[in-house]
Amino acid sequence: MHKVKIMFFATLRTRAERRSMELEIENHLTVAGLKEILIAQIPALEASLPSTLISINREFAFDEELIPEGAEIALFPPVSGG
Amino acid sequence: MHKVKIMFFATLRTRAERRSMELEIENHLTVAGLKEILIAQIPALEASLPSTLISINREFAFDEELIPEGAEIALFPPVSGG
Amino acid sequence: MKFPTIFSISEEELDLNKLLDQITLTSTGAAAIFTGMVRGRTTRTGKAQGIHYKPHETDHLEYEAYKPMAEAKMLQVAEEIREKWPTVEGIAIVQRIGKLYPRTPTVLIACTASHRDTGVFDAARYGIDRLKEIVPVWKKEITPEGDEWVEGEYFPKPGE
Amino acid sequence: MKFPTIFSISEEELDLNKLLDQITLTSTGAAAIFTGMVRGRTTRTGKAQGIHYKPHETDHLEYEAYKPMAEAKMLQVAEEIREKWPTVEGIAIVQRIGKLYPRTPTVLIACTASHRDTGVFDAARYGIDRLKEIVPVWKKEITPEGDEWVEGEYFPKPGE
Repeated sequence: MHKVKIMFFATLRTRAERRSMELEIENHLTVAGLKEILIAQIPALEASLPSTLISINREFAFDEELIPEGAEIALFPPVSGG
Repeated sequence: MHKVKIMFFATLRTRAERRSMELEIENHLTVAGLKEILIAQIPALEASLPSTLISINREFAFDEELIPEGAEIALFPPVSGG
Repeated sequence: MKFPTIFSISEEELDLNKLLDQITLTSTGAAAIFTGMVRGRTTRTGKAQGIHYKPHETDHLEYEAYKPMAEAKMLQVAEEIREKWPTVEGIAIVQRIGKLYPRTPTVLIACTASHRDTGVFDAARYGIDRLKEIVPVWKKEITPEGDEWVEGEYFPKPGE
Repeated sequence: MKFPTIFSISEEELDLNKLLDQITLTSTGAAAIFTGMVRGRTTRTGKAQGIHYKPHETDHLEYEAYKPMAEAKMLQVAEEIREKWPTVEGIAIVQRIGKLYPRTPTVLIACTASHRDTGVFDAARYGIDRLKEIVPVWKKEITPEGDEWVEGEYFPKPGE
């Protein structure tokens, strides 16, 4: 088990009703696995999950990827800056 | 006969050794005719005449055009601003 | 030679004169600069570049960023520009965040080069297009009818 | 609606912030700005856009203009832009003249529009290209080897 930090931005922050959280996860957890855990803890996230982007250590991350120890994770919608 | 003002810019000013002059010209003189008169008065202009632009009343002018009364005329090389 | 690259998420007013000066070298002869501003009135209808438009008024926008990742992605955009247009000399990419009102510049992408026929216009255009794809910044639109987060529609691929 | 058009030959420093503000409307969301600067060091060889280049150093440039005609031709360039890109909102065309040293912005062309996919980049590019064809401004280059007038090679046709 190891601890990761998860941040939420824009609509995801609104849905999660928090800016960030810490989570104890098992080793060798994938991004897809993390999503399942998050939905179990925060059901409101499920509806927007198909259009949610996830980053690990400030790089875009994808379902099969393993989450490294102490990862900085963020969930957010497609970007709309400019 | 009527009087026109002729201005010289950039290399043409250098060649003509003046910024401007007044000239008494006959009615119905064309731009081509004006060039002949100018070369007669200022022979140094001849060498650069093939690459000289002429404007009448702040519009580009061409050989066959007639010079209107009281015209503001300018001679200059192809532009190089920017 | 080391060419200047400026990239930042900022709460300060954008100063075009200063930013241009910072990416101007002795060999520089041309700069293409893009800026985006808050529109107070949008008349376009339909969809363009992932945004659905209907005519509406905007009171202001509230921008937020995932700052460290946003700055890292701005640097990546600059590196992509340098790879595609090796003649580009200086690059500035700045996104302003916070509460921003109509007519206010919100974002700037500027590219300099020795001459204007070297791709600087295309490079600046590419820069703003990419920023709107991969730089994690979002805006909430505050209108007379209420607040709404604007969402893009670009999904980055692995390696982006 | 009346869209702003700014055109001038000026001896003052170019203020990009101010010029951009002057062509930004409530409906404006995008601006493409081109600026040219004095190059202190030119490394290009050969010929491009009518100018013969060989590597050289420039101490400074001295610009002169046939001011009333230059401003009239700038307005014409702006009108040509509006005809080709009717979505363009504000246009600024400013040429600085006088004695100008390396790294100094000498010319600015800026076009604004509601959105960036409306041709603003092309419009600004067209603007600087046309300025270098028909706006009567000339520069003398002062180098360690001596002074030389720079001459373009564009010959306007009747009606231009």
